[in-house]
Amino acid sequence: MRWLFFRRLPGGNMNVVIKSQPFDPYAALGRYQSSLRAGSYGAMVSFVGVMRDFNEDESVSAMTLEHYPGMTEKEIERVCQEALNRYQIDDFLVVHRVGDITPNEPIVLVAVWSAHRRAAFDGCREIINELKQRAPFWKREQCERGLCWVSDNTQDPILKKV
Amino acid sequence: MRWLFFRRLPGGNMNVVIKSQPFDPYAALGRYQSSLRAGSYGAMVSFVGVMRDFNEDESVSAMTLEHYPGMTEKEIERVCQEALNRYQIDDFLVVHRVGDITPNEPIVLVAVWSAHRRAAFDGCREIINELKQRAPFWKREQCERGLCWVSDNTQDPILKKV
Amino acid sequence: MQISVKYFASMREHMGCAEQKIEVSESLLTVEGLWHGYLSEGALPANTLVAVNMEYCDLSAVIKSGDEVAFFPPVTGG
Amino acid sequence: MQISVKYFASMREHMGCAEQKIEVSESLLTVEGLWHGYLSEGALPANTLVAVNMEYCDLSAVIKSGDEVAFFPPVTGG
Repeated sequence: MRWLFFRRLPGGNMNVVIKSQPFDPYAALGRYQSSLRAGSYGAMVSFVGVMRDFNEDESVSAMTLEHYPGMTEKEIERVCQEALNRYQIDDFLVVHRVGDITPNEPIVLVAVWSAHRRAAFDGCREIINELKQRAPFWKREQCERGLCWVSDNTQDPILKKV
Repeated sequence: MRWLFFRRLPGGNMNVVIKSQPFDPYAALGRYQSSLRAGSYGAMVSFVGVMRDFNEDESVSAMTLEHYPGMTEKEIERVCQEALNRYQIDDFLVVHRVGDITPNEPIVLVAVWSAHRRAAFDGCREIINELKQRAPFWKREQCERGLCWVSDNTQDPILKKV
Repeated sequence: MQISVKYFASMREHMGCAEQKIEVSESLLTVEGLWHGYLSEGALPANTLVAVNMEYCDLSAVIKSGDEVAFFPPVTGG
Repeated sequence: MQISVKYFASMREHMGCAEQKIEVSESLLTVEGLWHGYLSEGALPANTLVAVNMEYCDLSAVIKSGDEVAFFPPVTGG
């Protein structure tokens, strides 16, 4: 846990949350932001990933997200800590769904608060990119051929998937 | 209005809103998203600019935002239409405050919905960058020296301002 | 022809008014001609932006009857 | 020494179980040695990822008593 010596996570708040039930990302954003010190940040950038009803030209009706409890939280915290060390980020929030998900439900929320919008954009984008490459989640979709694991997204995650 | 022939603005919704009263950007995001067709988009990226209580090392206690009614909306719509023509954007929302603003109040919300997160990030960032360069708003701050117009931000908007 | 002229922010303070209606006799008047012929004896302040009918344009733009011409400093929104 | 082994997603289906406790006698055992010596007669499926105590590592990592070793396919979250 070497990163703890570099820069402390902002105190007191739950920055990384794994949810097995549907969540409202905008309500979560509002609640979390109201816990931050007023007037200290000037920019917030958020990303919300939502389950679509189409994927690779096949209609997808439902999805299950499996994860590795414990490592998921640790790896997302490592990802966020790396972004905190690289960019001028004041605070962040990551919420990720697991379990059965239906179309139009949010899968992930990543939000970054900063004094400057460049750091907020760069930090938010890096956290979601790294999370997709590293956090131990696996999607299994109910598609026309039956249940199938979503394959590797390391080649071009942005083109292949949300 | 040449741009109307390229790609229609998403139908029916008020995409560009100028507010003279404080607004809750997360409530606005939730309301607007509930009007979108479910399952069609996979990514949402939003930027919220908040009034800080510091600027250029001087304490700022209040601010007034003047604008050019009519042109403001038109110029923001042009900015958004250019982003729609350049990126694969499904929908967008821009809310901007005018009038008297106190620290910690939101000044601007830009949100972009897309099938893909790359387009959502690029589109949102371009809209806020262009809006800051082009939309006719002027900030006047109550600072220690008295009332002063915030100067030109064309040199390096990201470093100088939120 | 009649031209509506608007000033915003520090430009409004510089001119001492927010809006003017100007009666113009010339037919091929540019924004620059409007400024020097009808609005001010001084130079246009550095970095002033111009919009005609709510669209940015430069000083060589030609004005038609009924146009709304606006002068304002660099913008600082967002 | 005792090692806890976990399998996730398609790897769990490939192995037919989610978790195993393995009693190991060697003292300088790598992840690769664990796989071939105790877990499977087949090759490790291509692109399999490995974590020891919830941190990514490669097949040459040395395992200590009490470690949790996990095998899983490429991740697809977000």
